[in-house]
Amino acid sequence: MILLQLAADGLLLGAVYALFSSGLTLIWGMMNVINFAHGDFVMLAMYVAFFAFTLLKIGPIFFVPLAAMALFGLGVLVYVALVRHVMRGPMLAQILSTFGLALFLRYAALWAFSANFVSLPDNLVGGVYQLGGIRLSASHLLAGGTALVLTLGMHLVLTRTDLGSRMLAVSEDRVAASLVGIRAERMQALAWGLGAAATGVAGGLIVLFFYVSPEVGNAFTLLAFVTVCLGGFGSVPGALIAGLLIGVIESFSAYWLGPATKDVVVFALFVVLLWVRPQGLLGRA
Amino acid sequence: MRASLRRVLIAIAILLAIAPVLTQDAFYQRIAALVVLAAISASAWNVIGGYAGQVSFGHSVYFGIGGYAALLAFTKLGLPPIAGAPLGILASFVLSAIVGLPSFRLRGHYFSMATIAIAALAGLLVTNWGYAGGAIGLMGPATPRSPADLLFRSPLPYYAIFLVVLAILLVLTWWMERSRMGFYLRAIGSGERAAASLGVPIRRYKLYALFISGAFTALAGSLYAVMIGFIDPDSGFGILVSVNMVVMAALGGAGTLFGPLVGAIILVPLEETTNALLGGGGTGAAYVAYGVIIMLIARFSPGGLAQFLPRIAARKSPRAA
Amino acid sequence: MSITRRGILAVPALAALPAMAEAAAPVRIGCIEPLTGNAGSAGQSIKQGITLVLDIINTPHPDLAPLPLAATSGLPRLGGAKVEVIWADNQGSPAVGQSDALRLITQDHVVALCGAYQSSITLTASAVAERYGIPFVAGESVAANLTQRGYKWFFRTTPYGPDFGKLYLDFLAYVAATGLAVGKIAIVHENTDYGTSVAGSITEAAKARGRTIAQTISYNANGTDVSPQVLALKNGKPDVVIFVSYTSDSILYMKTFHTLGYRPPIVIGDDSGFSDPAFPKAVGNLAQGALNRSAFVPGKPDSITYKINALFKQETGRDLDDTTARAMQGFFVLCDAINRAGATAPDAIRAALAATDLPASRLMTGYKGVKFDSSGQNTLAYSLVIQLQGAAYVPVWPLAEATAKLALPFKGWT
Amino acid sequence: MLLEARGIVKTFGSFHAVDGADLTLAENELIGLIGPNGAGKSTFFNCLAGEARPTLGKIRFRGADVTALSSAAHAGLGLARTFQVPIVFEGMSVRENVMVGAFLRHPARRRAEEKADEVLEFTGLAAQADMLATALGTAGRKRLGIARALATEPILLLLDEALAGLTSAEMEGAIALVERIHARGITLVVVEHIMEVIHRLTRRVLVFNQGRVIAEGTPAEVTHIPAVIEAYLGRRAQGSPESRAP
Amino acid sequence: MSEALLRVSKLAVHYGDLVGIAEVSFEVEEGAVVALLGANGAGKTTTLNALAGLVRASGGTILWRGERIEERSAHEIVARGIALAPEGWRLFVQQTVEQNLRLGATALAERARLAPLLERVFSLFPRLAERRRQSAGTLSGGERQMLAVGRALMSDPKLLMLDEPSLGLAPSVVDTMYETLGRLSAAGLTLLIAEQSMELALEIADRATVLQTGRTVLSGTAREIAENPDLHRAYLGAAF
Repeated sequence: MILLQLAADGLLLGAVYALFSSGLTLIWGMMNVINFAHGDFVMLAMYVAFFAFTLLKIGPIFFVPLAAMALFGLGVLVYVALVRHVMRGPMLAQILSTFGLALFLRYAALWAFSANFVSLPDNLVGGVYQLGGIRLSASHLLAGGTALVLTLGMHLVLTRTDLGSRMLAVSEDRVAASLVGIRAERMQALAWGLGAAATGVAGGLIVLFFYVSPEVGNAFTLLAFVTVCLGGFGSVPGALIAGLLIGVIESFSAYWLGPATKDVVVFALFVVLLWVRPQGLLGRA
Repeated sequence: MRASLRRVLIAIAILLAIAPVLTQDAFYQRIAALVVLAAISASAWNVIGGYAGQVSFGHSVYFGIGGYAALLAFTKLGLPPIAGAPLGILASFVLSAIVGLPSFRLRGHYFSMATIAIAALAGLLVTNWGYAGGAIGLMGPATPRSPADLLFRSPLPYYAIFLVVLAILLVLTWWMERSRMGFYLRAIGSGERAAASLGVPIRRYKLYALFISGAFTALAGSLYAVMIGFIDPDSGFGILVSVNMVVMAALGGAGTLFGPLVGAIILVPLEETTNALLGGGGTGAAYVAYGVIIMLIARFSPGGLAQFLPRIAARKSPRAA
Repeated sequence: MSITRRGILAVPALAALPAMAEAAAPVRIGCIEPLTGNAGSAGQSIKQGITLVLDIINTPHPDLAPLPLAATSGLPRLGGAKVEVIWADNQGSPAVGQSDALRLITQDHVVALCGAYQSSITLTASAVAERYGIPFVAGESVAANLTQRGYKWFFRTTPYGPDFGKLYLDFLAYVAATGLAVGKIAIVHENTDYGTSVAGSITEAAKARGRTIAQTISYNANGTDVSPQVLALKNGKPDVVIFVSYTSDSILYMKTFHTLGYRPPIVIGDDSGFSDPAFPKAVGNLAQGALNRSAFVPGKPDSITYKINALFKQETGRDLDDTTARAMQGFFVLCDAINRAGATAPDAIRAALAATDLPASRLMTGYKGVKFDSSGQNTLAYSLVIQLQGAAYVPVWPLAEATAKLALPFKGWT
Repeated sequence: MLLEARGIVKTFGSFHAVDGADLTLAENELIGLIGPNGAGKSTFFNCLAGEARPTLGKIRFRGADVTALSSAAHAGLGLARTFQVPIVFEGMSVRENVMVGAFLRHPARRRAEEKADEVLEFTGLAAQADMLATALGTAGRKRLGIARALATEPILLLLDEALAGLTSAEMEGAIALVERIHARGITLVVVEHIMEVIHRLTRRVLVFNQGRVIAEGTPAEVTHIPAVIEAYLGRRAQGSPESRAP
Repeated sequence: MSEALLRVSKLAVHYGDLVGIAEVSFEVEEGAVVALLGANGAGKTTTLNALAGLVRASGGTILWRGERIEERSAHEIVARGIALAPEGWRLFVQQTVEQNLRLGATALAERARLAPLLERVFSLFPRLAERRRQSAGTLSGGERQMLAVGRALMSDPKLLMLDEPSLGLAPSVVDTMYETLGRLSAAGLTLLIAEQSMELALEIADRATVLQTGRTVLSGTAREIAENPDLHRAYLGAAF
């Protein structure tokens, strides 16, 4: 029973990892640009959701989409103002630019919102559900479930709609894409927007059960990198599988080996996988 | 053109050497010492990250190893901390061989990711390693037992020691830059395929570069631990430790002899003074400015500040037919 | 431990400080706190607290009369000189903390230092103070090694690790006497220096009494899920769970207890996260009966502590937490010593600090007094056991200080 | 025999880029490798240079099996190459670029520099020696590619479209350079699109089509072989064109 | 004669300082089939890429139905009715056949016409209809060529440009492809075909232009070109 409980917890959390990582993988896969500010995008989304609740008194049904929209705007802005100019430059410049962005966002948030930890009231999405012997909190269920649905949704949008097909076309072959009339720049801006929006949703969901502070993004950036590498750059289903896998691995290794070592297990697996199969689980060679 | 450029930079270096002596102010002397310390690790990073073009984000591993070696030598063996430095360097060689070889097969972002992950892993392992103080870290000698403990009230002796190490590293780099090794590394960084076609044994030279780079980074870590008197997983293995090396080198110009030093000369005082002026307000304004500056550099001068110099040189040269 | 020789680097204290030139020139004290970074929240709160203390010292507050320097304006024995604080952000880095200390001493010519929240930074910053012969008062750092260095210029007012271990074991002995089982103790601690060192101190205190800790769980505080830890506890069935946790993780534990339907009989939180005002606000309804240690409780409406808390709340909208209160207490002690020294020469201040003997009645925290041993540790530092009952914590032990009755076992939620 | 490649096959997935090609080279030969786009010339060339490992087949250089050796090892044995799109080492001067090659035989800087200067003189780049290599034009870059390869003191030099994209004046200079290299006793394999160049430079050409050598002979001979004309001009090329009436 | 649909005058393209084409001039009249001939590296692909807006012309003009388009970008040109089936096909191999075709219709203003256009492609190339759900990466060479042409047709172009449609294909596949091109031409579509395989191109073409090292060296009707003795020189060099 404990094993089932561990698996269930791991999967729910893993779904959230998958959602914010799929935002990163979209950007990364399409443009080969690493976004070091990704965790800080999550942080901003959490603040948007938090203030939407405290100032506008709106619940998750409204603040999650609001966070998504806000982050969509941010993503497009970052692309247009910064990334567009550095993406063809040396790799070091790309790294510097998003690293500078991360610092800027984190400390602008500190300036604006102070260093205090804030959180939404616990009873916002309250209650505990019992399935067989497994007990799951409503907020985790909502977050995990929504994340799962949205990650799958994103995969469907990419593979089943004209828009998604155009975005994939740009990432596959920019020249051929422009030949059939696709505006590559727009698609890339859109990819940043959508990637950031997915992150926005993830932030809006995480805030249901986790604290917000300007530093909170730190933990997410590295996790998203691992998830994306593991899943294969640019692969949304890869990010989903990797996210769930990491959630479950963390859950079990925390139980068996001690919670302090769960990250050791994740990183060690990651390094070895990178050495052995750099293209990730579902990536192409 | 380039020779006169070098002369100017050497003049700057000499100025740097005597600058702290000109001020009686210990705080400015300390900033000078920190500049040189940062320049050591950034210049060390530059050997593999700049010249050979392998953007490592995991050099904190070497820094941490050096720092821990120094303070383990003190806490476990009762030696002066600096006596641990050779052990740190030795450990850095072993690590380079174990970690470098498999990682060198990876290109571009994949290599960077692998180095980040390895550094994160090392940090976690040390955090959980009770013998080395775990999360609490290790403390240096509280009061000097002998001059060998290198505990000074004035920052000047540290400055002098760091400057000697930096000078050794820069002379080594300068010599390397002019020797076969330097040519090979730059060729590798510029295009591995073309380099291989000219008979450059790529992995071997990457490994040599990592040996030098790692050893000096470890030495910088030891010196840091000696001066600060404390090391913990975060100050030794934290990702910011790596990032600082990269940012300084990139700012001044990665793959140039004095680029990392220039980066350190700009960034360390910038950090220290913004913290002195704005830090007390606690608004994070210093970092906001820092972030904006980095973004601007990346956007408008992707090759670092040194980029401007050869640009001018190139513009003045006649074009070949 | 005796005051050691200061060795080859000892220098005469800086003689002529500007503060001496004019009688009423302000007295400058340097405060190094984490104003940004991971611990920014705590550092900012301490800054607000000490700013309040400054106001109490610099302007007359007759209603707070028992507190040193409250009734008067400024430092009477220095001609009513005002106290001024130069703030420095340690950014969570030991190296930055050291730069801060040096800058405050050599540039700002402060007469004393206080801070620096994180024990690691207190360690490196106080080393600079030691080399320069400037007094350093730590009001909030609890790592045991700070006062084991043989430093001459370092003083600590707060109780530290071993004190906590002793407190918990004394308390558990009392609980055992009431008939509840306390045989199996589990410690759950976050794995940075705070959690590791406090957990170590508790384990050692237990060992000193011939007891063992049944289960120790170390975890990373910035994880988003703690269910594996809770499941491991559920499996281990301890009688007592002691948490050494930060805010977000403390809240997660209480939520996860609820989710997984687990109620250990006795839950003790070691200050930090459990003391954050956000904790009762977020999970007060899930953590009923949780115990905590604190050196500060607002107390009855006309008490000094109550009034100070009211002033703090007026400024910040929050109740005063234990960490901030301990930092404020340290600052009070430092200012009192400077006043008693009647001079700002470091030697004089050091001598006054060493001679400090404040009774409990003149403190804003629940210490039994302030009196330093030769290592600089306050031998009278003390904490209370408090319990979350309803919306707030109330002192429940030792019985002499209790305002409410201890209610066990841990109820959690209804 | 200097170089002998037997039954070289290189597949990418199910695609046979090279499908059983043979080549033998005698000392101091200068041969051309021609064929339409996608004929497999480049892949075959990469196999010879050690950059791609053949799926099947064997390559012997001066009697030693070099099939599985790296491209760096090929260079060490005296088998150098140039690239169709020249890769110059950024941030280095023209001389420094050439020195990278020269260091292979001359580890000491001074000797490498002398060697580089000699090669620069030989290739007509001496005047640009101190320029940043990135400032060179296309012709200069191609010439630099040749100079760098020459600095490794090769026995056999593989030139990959060293003349494509040059103006006619530049081309004359390049042809003269190739002839001078040959005159030094270096064996050359030249991949080239421009038939005029092939006609002028080579005595023997191999014609590639669909991964195989379909013809071999003097340039004049092969251009009369129907299979070659077909490969180049299309099927039934010698038949009467039946264009649609306008 | 009416005004030409497309008029290319003195077109030049440079890649950095590498000469792509130096001076290319020709005309394409409405409904005609024009062959662009020349050896490897003569500049055929560069010419087509410049017409499609993939590379920027560094000199000369391109007049399309009286409008200068040499400054236009690719998506604007395809919207004006010029489509290119590029060299090497450049399919989106990770997507299905149908997705590739739908992508071809990106520039189509009236989405309602997508379905009939798709039907037209499927009736021209029944093989594609059979494999519409298959990923383009699994197609054979001939099928890829069909898909490349089909994708270009999905934008409902006035002018279809093909870059080496016979390259690397089996003879029977080439025959089918050219048959289909003939049908498209008969239906009124204007075609510009770059071919190395002169014979094939001249079979279908009305007019032809021969390029050599980036310049137009011959222009005329297909018959004139086929019978011109200079043609072999352009391909196989001076020895003839």
